[in-house]
Amino acid sequence: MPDDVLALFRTRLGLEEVPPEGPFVPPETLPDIVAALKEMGFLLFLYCAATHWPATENRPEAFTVAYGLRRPGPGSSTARLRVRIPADGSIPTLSGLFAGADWQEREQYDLVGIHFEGHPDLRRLMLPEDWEGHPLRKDYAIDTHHFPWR
Amino acid sequence: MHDTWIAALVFFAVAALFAWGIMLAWALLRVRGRRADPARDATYECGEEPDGSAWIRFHPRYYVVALIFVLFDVETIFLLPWALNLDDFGLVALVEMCLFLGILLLGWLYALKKGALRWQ
Amino acid sequence: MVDAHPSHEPVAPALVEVSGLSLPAAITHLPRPDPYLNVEDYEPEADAMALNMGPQHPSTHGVLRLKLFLDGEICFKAVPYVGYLHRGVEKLLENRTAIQSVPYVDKNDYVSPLTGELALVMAYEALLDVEPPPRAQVLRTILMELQRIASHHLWLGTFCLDMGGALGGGSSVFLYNFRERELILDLLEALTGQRMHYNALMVGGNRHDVPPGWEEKVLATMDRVEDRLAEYEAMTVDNHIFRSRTVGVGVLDPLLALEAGAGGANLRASGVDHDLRRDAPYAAYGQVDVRIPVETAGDCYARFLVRIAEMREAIRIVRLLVSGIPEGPIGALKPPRHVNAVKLPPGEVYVGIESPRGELGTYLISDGSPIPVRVKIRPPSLHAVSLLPYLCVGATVSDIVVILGSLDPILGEVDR
Amino acid sequence: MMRAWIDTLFAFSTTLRNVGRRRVTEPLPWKRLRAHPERYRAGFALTDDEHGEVACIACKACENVCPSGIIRVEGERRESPVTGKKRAYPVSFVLDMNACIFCELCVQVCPSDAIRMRTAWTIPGTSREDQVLTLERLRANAREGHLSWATPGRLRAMQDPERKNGEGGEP
Amino acid sequence: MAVDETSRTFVHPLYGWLEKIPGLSVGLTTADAVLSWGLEHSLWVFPMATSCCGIEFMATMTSRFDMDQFGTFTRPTPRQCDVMVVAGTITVKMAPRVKRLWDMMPEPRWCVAMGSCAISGDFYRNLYAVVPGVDTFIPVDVYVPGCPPAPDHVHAGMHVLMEKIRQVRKGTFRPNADPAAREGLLRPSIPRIGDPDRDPALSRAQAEAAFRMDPGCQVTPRSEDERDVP
Amino acid sequence: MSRVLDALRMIWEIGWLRGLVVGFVTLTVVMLIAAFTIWFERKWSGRMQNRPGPTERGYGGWLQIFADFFKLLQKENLTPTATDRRLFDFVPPIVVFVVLSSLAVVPYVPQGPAADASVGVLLALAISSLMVFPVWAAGWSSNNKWALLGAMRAVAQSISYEIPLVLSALVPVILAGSFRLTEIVGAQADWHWFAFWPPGPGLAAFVLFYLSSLAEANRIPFDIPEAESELVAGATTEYGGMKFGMFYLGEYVHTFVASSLAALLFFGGWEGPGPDGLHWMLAKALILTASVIHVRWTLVRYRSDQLLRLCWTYFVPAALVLVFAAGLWRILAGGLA
Repeated sequence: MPDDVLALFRTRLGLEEVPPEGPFVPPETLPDIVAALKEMGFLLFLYCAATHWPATENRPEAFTVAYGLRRPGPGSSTARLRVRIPADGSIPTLSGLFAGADWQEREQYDLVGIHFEGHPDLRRLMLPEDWEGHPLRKDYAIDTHHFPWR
Repeated sequence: MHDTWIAALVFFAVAALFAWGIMLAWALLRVRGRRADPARDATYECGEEPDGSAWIRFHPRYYVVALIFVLFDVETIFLLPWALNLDDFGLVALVEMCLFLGILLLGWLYALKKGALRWQ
Repeated sequence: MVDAHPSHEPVAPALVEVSGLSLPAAITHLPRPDPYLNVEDYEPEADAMALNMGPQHPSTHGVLRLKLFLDGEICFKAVPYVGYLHRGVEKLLENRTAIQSVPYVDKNDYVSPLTGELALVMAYEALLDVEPPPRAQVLRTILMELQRIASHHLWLGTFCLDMGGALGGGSSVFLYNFRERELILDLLEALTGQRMHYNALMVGGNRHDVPPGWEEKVLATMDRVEDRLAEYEAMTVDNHIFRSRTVGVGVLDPLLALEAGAGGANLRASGVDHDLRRDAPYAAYGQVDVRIPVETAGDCYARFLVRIAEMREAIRIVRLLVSGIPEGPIGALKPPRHVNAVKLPPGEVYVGIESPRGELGTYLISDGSPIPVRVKIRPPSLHAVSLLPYLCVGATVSDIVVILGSLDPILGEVDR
Repeated sequence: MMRAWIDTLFAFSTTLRNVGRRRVTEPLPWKRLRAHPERYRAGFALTDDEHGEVACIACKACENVCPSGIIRVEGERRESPVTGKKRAYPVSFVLDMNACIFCELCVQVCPSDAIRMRTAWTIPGTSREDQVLTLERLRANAREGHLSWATPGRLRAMQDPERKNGEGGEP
Repeated sequence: MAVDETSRTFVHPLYGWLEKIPGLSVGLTTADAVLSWGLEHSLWVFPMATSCCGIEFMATMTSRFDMDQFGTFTRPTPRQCDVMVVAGTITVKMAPRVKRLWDMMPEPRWCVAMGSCAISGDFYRNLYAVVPGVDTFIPVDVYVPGCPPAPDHVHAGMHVLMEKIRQVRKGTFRPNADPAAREGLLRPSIPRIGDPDRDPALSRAQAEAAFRMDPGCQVTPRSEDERDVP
Repeated sequence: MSRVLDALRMIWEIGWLRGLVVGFVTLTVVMLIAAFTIWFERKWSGRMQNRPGPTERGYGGWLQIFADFFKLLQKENLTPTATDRRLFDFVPPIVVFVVLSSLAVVPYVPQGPAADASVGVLLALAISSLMVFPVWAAGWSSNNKWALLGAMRAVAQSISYEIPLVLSALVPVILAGSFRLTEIVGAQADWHWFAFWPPGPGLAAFVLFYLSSLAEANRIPFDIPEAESELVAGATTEYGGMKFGMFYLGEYVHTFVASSLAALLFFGGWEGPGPDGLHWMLAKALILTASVIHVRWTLVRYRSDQLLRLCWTYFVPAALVLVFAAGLWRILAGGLA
């Protein structure tokens, strides 16, 4: 990650060291930080990837959502950050800032079941509207049956 | 003279025979498939269930075309006898028709300027 | 009749500065239609018609479903529905080891499978911190560019097919393009043994080395392809009908394109000078000076011009590299003899490469077991399709077909 | 306007030129098969070893690696009638081509140079049973020939990081 | 509802009473041969192309592998087609659409499953979203294996289909019933058409699902209480 | 021999017999020509695209079209529930009936057509422009949105191009001074083909007539009503079996009729080097049909509003100017003579 982004993370989050895969950002400050990044030229929305972490003996069930942005043009660089939320938490949407976040968030809502606060059109993207469950969660069986088609 | 029109009518009858003859052959030879089957007889819309009927009030853009067509069709009707008798009438008829069409074209120009054929 | 669009003239357009990027002023900050428009709020002049285009339609490029709300023939709202090809690749990759997962990503972007492979393989390599040997890097670059040419061939063919019908001139362009695409597929078939799903890469290098005499065949094919490119141009570039169908149609605001995450030619046709091959080089792209074609009109015609220019550029890169493939091995790791041959360290990586459709990325989380915890593929086509609600508003059904074609989405990649 | 129409006429230059070109069509497959490259992957065979026995040692490497999970091998250890040494043999080897993706990973991992791909294709059939390759059919395929260039050994030699010469790849 | 997917008719009603007229049998045989010949050699394809195989199916129509040689070309609407070529993965979301389009085709009609995904679901067959082969909901006449099958394989598949049509018309068609091969088949998660285990209720449910499809046209976001919050 | 000729002459003179015999002969031949045209289109498009086209059924695939015909004869009858049943089933034979009927006044031999009407040109154009009604009825009765869009476009396009079509056909009428097709051809004797003489209006009128008849017959670049890539199959989307076969046949017969008219009006019909007669007429009509096919497989198509704009802004005024130029020529040439 480039220096200006590291500086931003350090000042805004009060971090000493920023890991290369991006710092953890509190959900409520996420829109501000992303808006600041957008001001700095990170205009290209890359990805929004949610991961389900099932409960183990050391930690409760949780989700992480990772975001990536890119500064286009020669010498292009990426800015990456992550958000950690509890199993029943939600996360503010970025669809107002980035049109591309709209579908990516719908996809994560569909497949992982993250609730994006304030999303204007949070429907299932990939699966039929009447589908039950979120397939990319670790507790979702890979060969779940769906009458009458499989 | 009558013969011509009788021949034409008989010709039309033969044409009808060809058209409905093929349909008759099809009616006799075609495979009888499933019985009345709502799935088979559903309306095709790219594999989706249609949302609403296709019998709707359509946008008037196309009707503008129809109106201009009527205008010009009438003009064409006037042109036909004129064209046939051009030899007899001579240059005067040409100039007169020029004037008539000139007025018509003014209307055409107005319609174009108004964007009657521009959709967006 | 539409005459030549002013911005296609060779005059430098006015630029506007946005967050450190200079974008063409004429198309930046265009008014954006509301993608969430409530149909009841819109008052059409006649009855509105809700028309399903797809999932089975000759020109939705697969199983995209576009629900169009039409006022006459003009669309006032378009809702894309995707997921008809959702094959759960991410779920499957989270249950497969590194060796097994390459065939899965082949089938995502089935028009350019090799780029999908490279994006995944590079993510694993970044996680393992493995550098493929130079021969593999150069070979990969050649393969990527060959794949790009083949992909653009298919795109140009289907694009014209959308405009000219299955029985018509579009079909001729389509068949001419496929004729040359077959030549490239023959090269890849000789190298890997398959026409489409090659499984040609593996973590740490390539699976196949070049067969004898392959380089000469590549050069001969490149000559042929470049020669025939002029023929497609004769049928399209100056063709009045082609121009009236594409010029000024589907103008894409560069800011919208960036924010929506579009990439590749869609971005560069709107005046954004961005290409990962030059800006963040991977494989052997650092060794060649990649020239990036950029257009500033942002319409379907500009996207067409950019792709044609990219084909020429790819031919140039292939010619440059194929004559000097370095000697040496093609793999950095021992060839796998077991399903768990690649041991993954814990970590989290994101790798993006420039596929023919834009930035194709792979985001990978591993916790140290042989199979990854999360694999997220960042598909450029998804973002291209998500532009449709913006671009289709105000277009006729005929235009929508052209706009969709010009964005070049691959539904396998959208749905995964 | 005139200029545009004249430019449009250039489209005919391409189609007219192509009228005179030689056609590129391959013969229909039931008349003559298209020439395939030697690495072409279209079918499977189980080869014999140098003693004329089936080379497969039922190690299940292919069964484990197959992303599609179509290979099922069952083996047993017994004495070889030729060499007299004890080794493993496949009792049944079923490969259901209905779900094969021709990814060549089974060949990639095979330790005993047993499984190979064929350049001769799998013939379409009217039922799924036509596409199941049993041990007998796989061995018959090997005897029939049309084997692809890539043996497990050759593949791995080609991919070996220790390999010195860059030529590689020749059969 | 098209419940009985296995019924394939070639009944010409005219034949019944034409055969009663003496001396017509020779003419009838000739006419039947001509009609069979027409049926066999004019296969218009409805390309149910969804994914990778769709691209290879496109290639079958191109100059190098010209399908028009034996009179096959594609028509975009199911009403005008004889053969549905299912090329590509069929997902749970897509399956009712495919079934619906298949039901719309006029008899006589055939189905060709092109590629592993259409035959058996390929390596996605155990996945939640993918149907394990189209023959779990529409009857398949010819299976063309491959991933994707090369265009010449598809041509061979069409050739096999022609052969099958001829044999079915003559009444000499015998499907492969090799017990050893049947044993080796991978079992899909639901029984295929023609399988004795198949429950007629399943076919009914599939037909019903295809006929009464959710139009899926709601555009406004769902209400707050309907959302499933994680 | 003379008895046969006498019989033929008798047939020729009795109106209804003439209609019957000429009708059967003409229509059979024209149907075969339509079949041949379909075959030729598939072969020629193959030639243009470096592929063989149909080869397997019959020598060079010439039996392919008959296989298609027999296949269509056996397809099941489908009438979707949502349609207007009666209209939907009634329309397809009308298409073939209409295009075949227009041949009643189109002469292929110097002796004239079945009915050598004094307003032959008008009648031929009028009957073939009736085509728009079955297409519209097909689209509307289908109750299918694609079909509706196709029908809407077809009507708008057909009526728009009607004007330049009739006006450009007026040019030879003015030059010949008659609406009778045999007399128009007679006026082109001695190589005074209207396409080349008088230089200018004749050729331009031919170009207009040709393009307009492309639009009338829904051929690329004007084939928007049945644009497969946009409107699935346009007005015929819901039609299958022989009902579709009728549209298919009608389309090709229409192309041939339009080409025949162009040959008669602008290229001197059966006039040619050596003996005049049917062979020259057929050759000219078939060459024009072939050119239609070549154009079809070379160009992409316009958008419907561009198409209408093209007609109303360029074709109609151009046609009017041509009519006046022809009138001027006629008067001046008449005055000079």
